[in-house]
Amino acid sequence: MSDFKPEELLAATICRLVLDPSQPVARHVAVGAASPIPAAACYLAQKLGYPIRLSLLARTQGNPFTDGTRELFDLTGQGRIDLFFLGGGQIDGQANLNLVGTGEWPGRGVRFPGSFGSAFMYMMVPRTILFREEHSPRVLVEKVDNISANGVSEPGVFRRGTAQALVTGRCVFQFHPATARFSLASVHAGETVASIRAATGFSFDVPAEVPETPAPTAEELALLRGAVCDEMLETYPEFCARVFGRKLAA
Amino acid sequence: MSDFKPEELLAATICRLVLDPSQPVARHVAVGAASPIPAAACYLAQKLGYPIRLSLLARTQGNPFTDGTRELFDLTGQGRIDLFFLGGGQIDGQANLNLVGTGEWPGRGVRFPGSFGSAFMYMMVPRTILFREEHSPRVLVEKVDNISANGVSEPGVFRRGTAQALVTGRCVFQFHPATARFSLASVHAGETVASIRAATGFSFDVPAEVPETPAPTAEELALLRGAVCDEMLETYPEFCARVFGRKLAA
Amino acid sequence: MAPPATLTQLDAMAAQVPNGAQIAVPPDNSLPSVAMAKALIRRGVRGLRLVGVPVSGFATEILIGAGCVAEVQTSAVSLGEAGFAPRFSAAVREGSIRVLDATCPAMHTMLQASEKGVPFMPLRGIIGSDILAHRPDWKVMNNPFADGGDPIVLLPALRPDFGIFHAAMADSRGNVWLGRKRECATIAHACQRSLVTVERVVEGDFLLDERMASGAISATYIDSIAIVERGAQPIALLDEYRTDTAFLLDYARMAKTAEGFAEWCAIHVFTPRAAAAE
Amino acid sequence: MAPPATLTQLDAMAAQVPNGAQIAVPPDNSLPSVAMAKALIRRGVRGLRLVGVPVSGFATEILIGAGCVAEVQTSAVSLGEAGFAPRFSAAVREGSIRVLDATCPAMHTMLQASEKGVPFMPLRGIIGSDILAHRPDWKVMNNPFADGGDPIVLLPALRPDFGIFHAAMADSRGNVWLGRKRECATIAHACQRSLVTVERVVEGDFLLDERMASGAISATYIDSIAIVERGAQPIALLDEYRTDTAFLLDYARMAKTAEGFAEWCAIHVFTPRAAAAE
Repeated sequence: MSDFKPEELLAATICRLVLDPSQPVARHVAVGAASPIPAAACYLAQKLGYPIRLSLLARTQGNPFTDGTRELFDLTGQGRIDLFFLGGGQIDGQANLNLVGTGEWPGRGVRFPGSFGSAFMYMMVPRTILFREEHSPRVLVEKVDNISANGVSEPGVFRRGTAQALVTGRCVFQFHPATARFSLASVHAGETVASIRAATGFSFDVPAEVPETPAPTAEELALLRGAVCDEMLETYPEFCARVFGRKLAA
Repeated sequence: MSDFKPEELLAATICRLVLDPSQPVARHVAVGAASPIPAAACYLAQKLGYPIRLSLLARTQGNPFTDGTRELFDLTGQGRIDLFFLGGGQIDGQANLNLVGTGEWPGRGVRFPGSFGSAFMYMMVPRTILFREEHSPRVLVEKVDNISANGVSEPGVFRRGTAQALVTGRCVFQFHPATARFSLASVHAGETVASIRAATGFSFDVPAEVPETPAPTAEELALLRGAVCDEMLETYPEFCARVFGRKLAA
Repeated sequence: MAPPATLTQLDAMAAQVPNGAQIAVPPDNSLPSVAMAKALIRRGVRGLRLVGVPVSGFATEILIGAGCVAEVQTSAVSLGEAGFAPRFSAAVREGSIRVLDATCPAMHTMLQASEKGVPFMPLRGIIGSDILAHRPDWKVMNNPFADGGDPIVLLPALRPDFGIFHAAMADSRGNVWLGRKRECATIAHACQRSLVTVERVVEGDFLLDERMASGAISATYIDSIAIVERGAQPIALLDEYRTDTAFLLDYARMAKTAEGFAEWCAIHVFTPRAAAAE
Repeated sequence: MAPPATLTQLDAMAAQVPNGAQIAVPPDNSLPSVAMAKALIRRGVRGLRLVGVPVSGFATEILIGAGCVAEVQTSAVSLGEAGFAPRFSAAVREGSIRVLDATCPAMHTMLQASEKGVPFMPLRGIIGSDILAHRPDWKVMNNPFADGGDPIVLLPALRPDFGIFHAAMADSRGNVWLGRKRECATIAHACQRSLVTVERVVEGDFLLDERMASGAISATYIDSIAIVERGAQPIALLDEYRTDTAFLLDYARMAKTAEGFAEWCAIHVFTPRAAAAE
């Protein structure tokens, strides 16, 4: 059970969410800069045989876009991106994201880098998987100080989708847009409903039965450490060295 | 006096209008497809030493645009094109242009190719020189059957400029946007006010004195036949053969 | 060499286009797929709604002549140096096609609105032109950023069913390359599906090459590719071959009458030789 | 070789930028001119209003650190793998700069509006974000093409005084080439003047070469060019050199304090060696 790294569990977990058969099919997935675990999850889905087109914004060589950085947003506007990943310095119980900063606008407490494309992407992709490794009351708050991108929209506002789930270092939450609330979907090994409650600043629903997040299978681990790592080595050298113990040939 | 072709007179005449010191300076001039005489006029201005940037839409090699065919219109929208040339199947006394066709919309009489960019360009460039070799009541009408591009706009409608002049095979008219009327500026050799009146379907103003359109100077003719023709040979081979008697080396 | 997964045959590509489809086509200075126009004529498609980006040329003209077209939305239809488009002119005179006249930047803008995923985009100019009076689908509103007044035209997003054009080449990944003819990229971005003929398929990935990437369109947008050598002919292809003006003048002469056009078609579209050459 | 008429020296180019100018700058994945940022610091310019297209990176960070900046309009300021931008964060904390937060496609859209010469453009999304609440210059209206309702954001055209970026090369005509980094083309189109540093000047005319034209920006838009080898460094230049992450990490460590930043500047901006290398 401890024969895998936390990052490998997270990648395998996100991969299953990407492939969730109850969701609209993800044919084209975009992964933002600085997101090696979601990238690994998507490569894993590809290596498992699912024909997913993957656009990695972090790739400098072979960046998929030829119309400048606006092409990702145009592509999304056209409805051609089915799934995207977002995180946040703060995430609240209604799935609002704060990438701007704490305290008074525009982040007079702790300033984060900024909202990037979140205020557009979150509303324009059919599915968003929220991902943040740190699971603490500091990050998962009852109400974000500032809303970069809102979890649900007023009726009548054009929106293609919402968060599907929130994956953290401790658990998986499912998001329910009708009630604008999270429910606990699974807890990673070693966590309990109580430990999640203690680490979470927002209230969430808990079903009668909360399963443990399934460990990566042997096949998934082999693919992650082999074919997936091969794909990621150039773009995420530090991640591959740390998690898979592999270094780019000089 | 007859040592030059009509096309050479027209090119020299248009060149003087381009360089007219009473007009805002033309730093960047665009010339549409199928306009060898305006192109010759602009090259002549360049060869006379005026630093005019010339964007020839007809050039396939070295087409100045790298953002597709929309770049000319974007460039014009930005205010970077100072002068453009337009013609029309019909041109009327208010400088309205009909490039669509005669009879009922969209040209159930004689259909012309269409309006191209005229409905935008005419309003978005500070200066337009109208040019049509055929000067007859069929072309120069009191009122066009259909308006592709209007000569003047209602107050409050964004417009950067209007026609500066209309050059034909018989004369030069100046346009007065305040009254939306043409006045006769000069007549080409062999024409009179009466002959112009007879050939023109619209009414226009006639000053007390109407000069003859000046003939091209020896310098202008030498440049047209030499350096200007050199520039145009590749793009307008038939025009250069017919007017300058020069052929592109095979 | 691994061929791109989207590689198919020309006739199979033409078979994907149903009657009544709306199709964006570049003009004669920007890589029309004349081969695909001929394949559509052979297939006998009917009721096409063609979109000129921003004007229309030879491909549109022969599709009209062959009776494949119900509607043309464009800023002009012209054969360039070969003059007016005779079958288009005849069809307008007879009222056998619907013409939605526009102006060049409006055609670009309507596609750019689809490219950005917005329902409309504004454009300057046009106010006072009869084009506007005949486009009830275009709106005028006062610029909300002005202090009042300042009417401006709003154009609806146009999202054709298909974009059809010719490119110099495709690579193993199904990316296509057409250099500076970037209106074809806008076509590919704006249309629901893109069908592309190419001169050849080359090994590699244009997106990995900084020199090639800027003139490439990602396979994301390209649904089918068919190899047709000289697939733009008689129209020029970049610096690879020139427009065959003599051919166009000959066409314009023959196509003055419906009978002459039918004869031209029999020779250049329907003979086994003409079809096999594609 | 004939040098382009617009060729000048870096310091002469920096001298063209007055205090208070609004300047569009690409981010660290798209050819910022770090050399020009350093030249502006040496020149002691003040009150700059920087525009991140669509986000801001190292060039913006050091200009803020050196006290050259009054306002940043951007979707984010980040040093990528080197983390938060320390002088930017400090300036926000101290309230010494005005931050106009946006979201990436909004930055692109505002420049595209200027590129097209329209006063505004619509954009989906954003409604419900606090970004909108803090942008009184952005408007919401109901989509006039819907049957009612359907609110949509309208963004005003943004036309900065200067676009400043680095390109791989310029040609004899003053065209510049930067491959797929086409947001720099939008910057050049949208800004009133463009000042560009390049690695080198090559003979010829990119616009005559189909392979080069699509990655080129016409000299029409380029007001000044200065040759600065490795002018994007420590940021990457296409396939020519990579981002120097160790350098950035070292910077981020030193720039945690104002004193550390001043020390970094003394070494990397103000020493004769650093200046001469440009």
